[in-house]
Amino acid sequence: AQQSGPLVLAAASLQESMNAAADAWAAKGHPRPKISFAGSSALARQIESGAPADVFVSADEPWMDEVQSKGLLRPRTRVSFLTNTLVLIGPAGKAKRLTIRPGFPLAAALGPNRLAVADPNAVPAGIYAKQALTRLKVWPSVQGKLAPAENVRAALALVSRGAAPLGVVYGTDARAEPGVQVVGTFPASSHDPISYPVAVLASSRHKDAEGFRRYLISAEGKAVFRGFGFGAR
Amino acid sequence: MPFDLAIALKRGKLRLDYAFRTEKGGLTALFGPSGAGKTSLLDAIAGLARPSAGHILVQDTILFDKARRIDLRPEQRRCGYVFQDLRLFPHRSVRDNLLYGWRLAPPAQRWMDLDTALGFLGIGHLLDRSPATLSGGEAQRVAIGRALLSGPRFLLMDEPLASVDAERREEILTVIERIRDELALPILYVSHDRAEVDRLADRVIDIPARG
Amino acid sequence: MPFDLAIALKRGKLRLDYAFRTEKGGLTALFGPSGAGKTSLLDAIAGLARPSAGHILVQDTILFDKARRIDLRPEQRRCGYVFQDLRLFPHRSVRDNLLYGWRLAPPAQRWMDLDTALGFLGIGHLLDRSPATLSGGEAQRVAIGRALLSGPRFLLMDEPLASVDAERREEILTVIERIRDELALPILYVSHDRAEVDRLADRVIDIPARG
Amino acid sequence: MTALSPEEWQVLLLSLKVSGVAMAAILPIAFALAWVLARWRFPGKVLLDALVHLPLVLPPVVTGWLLLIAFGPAGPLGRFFAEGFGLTFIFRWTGAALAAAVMALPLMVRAMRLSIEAVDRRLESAARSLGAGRWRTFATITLPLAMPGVLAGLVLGLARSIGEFGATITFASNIPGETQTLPLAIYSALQMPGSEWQVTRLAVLSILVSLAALVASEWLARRSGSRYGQAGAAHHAL
Amino acid sequence: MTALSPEEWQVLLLSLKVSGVAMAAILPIAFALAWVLARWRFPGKVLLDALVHLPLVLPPVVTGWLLLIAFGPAGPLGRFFAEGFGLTFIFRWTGAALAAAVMALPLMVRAMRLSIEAVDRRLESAARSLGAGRWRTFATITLPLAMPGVLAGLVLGLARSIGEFGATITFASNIPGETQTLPLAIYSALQMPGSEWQVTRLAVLSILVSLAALVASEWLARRSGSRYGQAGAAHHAL
Ligand SMILES: Nc1ncnc2c1ncn2[C@@H]1O[C@H](COP(=O)(O)OP(=O)(O)OP(=O)(O)O)[C@@H](O)[C@H]1O
Ligand SMILES: Nc1ncnc2c1ncn2[C@@H]1O[C@H](COP(=O)(O)OP(=O)(O)OP(=O)(O)O)[C@@H](O)[C@H]1O
Ligand SMILES: [Mg+2]
Ligand SMILES: [Mg+2]
Repeated sequence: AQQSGPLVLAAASLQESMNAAADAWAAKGHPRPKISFAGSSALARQIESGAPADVFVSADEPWMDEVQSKGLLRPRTRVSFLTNTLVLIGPAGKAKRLTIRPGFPLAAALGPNRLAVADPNAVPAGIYAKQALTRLKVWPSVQGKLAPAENVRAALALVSRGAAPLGVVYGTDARAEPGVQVVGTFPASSHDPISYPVAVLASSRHKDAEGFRRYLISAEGKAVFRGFGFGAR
Repeated sequence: MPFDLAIALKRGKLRLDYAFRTEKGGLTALFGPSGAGKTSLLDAIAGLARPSAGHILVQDTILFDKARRIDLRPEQRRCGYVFQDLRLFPHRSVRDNLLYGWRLAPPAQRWMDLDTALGFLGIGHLLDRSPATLSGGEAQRVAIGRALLSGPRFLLMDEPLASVDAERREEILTVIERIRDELALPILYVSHDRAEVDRLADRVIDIPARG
Repeated sequence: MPFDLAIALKRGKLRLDYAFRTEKGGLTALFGPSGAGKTSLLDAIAGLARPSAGHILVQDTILFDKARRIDLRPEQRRCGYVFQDLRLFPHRSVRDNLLYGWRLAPPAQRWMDLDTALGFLGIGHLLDRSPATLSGGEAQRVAIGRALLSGPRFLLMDEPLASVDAERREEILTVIERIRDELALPILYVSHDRAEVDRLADRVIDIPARG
Repeated sequence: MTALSPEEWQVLLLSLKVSGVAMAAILPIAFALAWVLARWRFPGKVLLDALVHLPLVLPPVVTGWLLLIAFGPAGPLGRFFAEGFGLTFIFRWTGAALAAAVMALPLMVRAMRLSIEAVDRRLESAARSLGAGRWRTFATITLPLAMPGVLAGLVLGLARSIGEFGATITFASNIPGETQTLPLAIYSALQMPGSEWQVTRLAVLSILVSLAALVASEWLARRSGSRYGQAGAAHHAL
Repeated sequence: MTALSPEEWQVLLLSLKVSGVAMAAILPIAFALAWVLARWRFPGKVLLDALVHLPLVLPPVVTGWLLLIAFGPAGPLGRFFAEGFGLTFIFRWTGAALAAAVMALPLMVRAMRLSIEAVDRRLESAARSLGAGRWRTFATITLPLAMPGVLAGLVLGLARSIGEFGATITFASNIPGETQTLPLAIYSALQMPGSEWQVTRLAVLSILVSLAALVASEWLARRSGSRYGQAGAAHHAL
């Protein structure tokens, strides 16, 4: 079994970048990790149920906290190694730039339409969006004009398909989708830091688990993610 | 002419031909061995099987004429068909079975009422029962009643008394004779019982065995 | 004793009682008006309806005895039942219908083979057909053949000739007589045809009307 | 279990509205499709059959995505309904109903088709010869005889529509009070750590709704006597 | 459409394996449940019925979560199967098959129940009196007569299992080569912007698989002559 790589449970929004990192790691002569991409909540519940995995990469801190509080992480392996930005997007070629500052006229820009976001009560990207809009004092005016989507990629699709004229997504998503363009970037001070923690699981017996984690948080690993628009800590 | 027909009919690989006329009203018996095509003929007259050629006239009304492209729908033919396999509606009570055609017929066309039918058929006590609980003879009498109550212009009866006991049979035969004589309704009657046929029939058509 | 029974049976709200013995072999006719309970009795003997009390013996074998808690399953009773409603298996060919019981019976119990049955029933040309395409009389003859071929110890025949034509009826009656005499199989036979009953029956049991 | 919160009431009532409207709208379409598949013979029948099964085969998210393309503001059907009937779907409860209806369709069609195919057509011809036209024959004979399948289809469809998630959230979004049905509320709750109690309450609500539907359908089945065939056979019990 | 890539082959074959095993394992269970619901009368029957419908009513994610609790390494059933049969489900293709089977169950039970209820029990008693025991009667009469429902149940179940996503990703996760079936591969592709072509290819694959299942079932239905009832009625066509 040690011939195959460690099993990595990774947030779905890391799909491309994590695959690229795994490829790069494999190119160095290691067995390629097997990666399961799903929502952080589903992955965390699988870990809690005792599923035999090696590394967990979450899209937000609370689910990593949850897993850690149950004693399921190998001590001192948790590191928040990536950051992201929050941006306002519109359909490519059609959107006008908006300067994002306190009280900016978001509701007016939406008109009768809705603002695509990830679920602001549940999904990390939505929670950040709600924080930012609240701090910028535009939340009350757009609260009733939201189109909460299953996840941030679905919010992206709503904008690129023309179902919503504007949306709030991560910078990495906006950059990867040619159908949308960035209208404005939310100041980092308007929301909690967007960070992606990684940790090795307490139950992991795979010899490469720690090695892969170290690779991810190494300068070389972070460079791969930077190539996809992530920030690195 | 009560019946005037000449048709060809396909049944599986079989081709059945029929041609006869009956000169005046009354009851015409169809007599012939099992499998000769008696039921098939009644189906064709009722509009439930489509002949490949020919014509069917009943009392000078054209029900079917291949050449003239006439093919009345079954519900327009107004036949009272007592099916060999009865075909009671299993989801309806005996009462609703009996009144199914009666309710659909314009009042002027009805010539029998429910009480009369219940009387000579002896099924008054079965009205609220489901057909699935009837005995063989009971079901058969309900099927006869249903056909008569629909106010038909002519009757097609396919062994209507097959499992009816002798006493009841007598009563029903009497009523059929009255229908034949008083209402002058043309009747096509299939039976294997020579005595029955001799008693009722003004004319006997022989349907020969095939194949 | 061929038949020795005394039972009570519930049918809906009706309670039916039967009690008779037949002294020696041969054919016993059940005679009675429609709805009297002839089919119900055959069902009880076949094990398809459970009496609320009493006993059923056929040729000194106990098929049912309430007091002694004996209730043979239908498949253990070895009756050849020609159902009033035929009950041919619609998903099987005529051949498979005929051979259904034949194949299940141990060879020693079979007393008729397919060719013999096809001969006197006149259904050899129907073997590959589906029951749904048979005429009324054809289906009835298949039902008779299926019951005889299953190698039964006794026969229950519920109006087996109801829609069979006169000529064929004669042939089948001759065979039934032979079965009665040569094989000495007890037969319970329901018919509304007095002539048939007079010719065949060693004894007639009257089932009176009820309700 | 304590009383429902106002939010839970809102979710429950919306779910009932969405499922109810979806069933009412799709029932005749499902029956017509079942009829065509059961009774007609035509080239390409297997394709129609496959098309009906599509929402079952594709992941719900893809179905939602296809709905977005077809019924979105820019989609051909979206435009047709908006211009013709002033009816828009996206981000509205009508969209949630549309998604629920489409997802329930294959289940309903199959059950109904099964029952229509089982109807003895000789009974229909008996009705015809007694003077009933095609439509009356349909209404008085075929439909009642096919009722077990219609009821089974309704129960399956309703259960499916109560549980519909993927296509709804993709197409109609997860807007509280507008498109947030029970499964969407459950999903939102599931995304947050420590929400098990809330999830359980909502799941129990879903179960109760469909239990009610089941009981109602059994009652209807008994009342419409749709098991008449067994009534007579009951005394043949072995 | 160009030839399939090795990854697509892997996903396709895995999907076929998962669905095939799921159907084989659940078919007898579904039939037994359909039988009990159609033929038996007992207190709490509605509850059993409701239980069978559960995977339809609950959002798939919740079903997946319940499977995780029951069949996970710490769950009671998970332990039972691990200790008794050396069978584990989580993160394994067997788990994907389990999820697919559970999600398909309600559809299969309903279709089969409908057909079992439609079987004329008088034919069963005819078989009994011809010497067939209960089992032989079942195998030669009841089962063939209920075949349309069995086939419909299989088609519905197979289609549902081919399309199963939510419960699978929640319970068995999304591991390429182990639990990444077609819908999960579609999900993964949807996570990457600009992947429409890839999504389309995978969706078309799903559709082709179930189209093949449909055609096979129609062929089986015709071969098993399960529409015998209509054969005789064909000449009554109006
Ligand atoms: N679908 C079919 N395929 C092949 N043959 C058929 C089909 N339908 C009917 N037949 C045959 O057509 C012939 C005529 O059948 P029909 O029912 O008209 O006979 P019948 O004269 O009414 O006989 P019976 O007195 O036994 O009722 C029969 O030999 C029957 O087997
Ligand atoms: N489930 C039921 N509910 C009520 N009554 C029933 C039920 N089943 C049968 N019966 C009645 O029981 C009586 C006996 O029926 P059975 O079929 O034994 O009559 P039969 O003597 O065979 O009559 P036939 O000569 O007409 O076939 C009939 O009056 C019938 O209506
Ligand atoms: Mg006939
Ligand atoms: Mg009887």
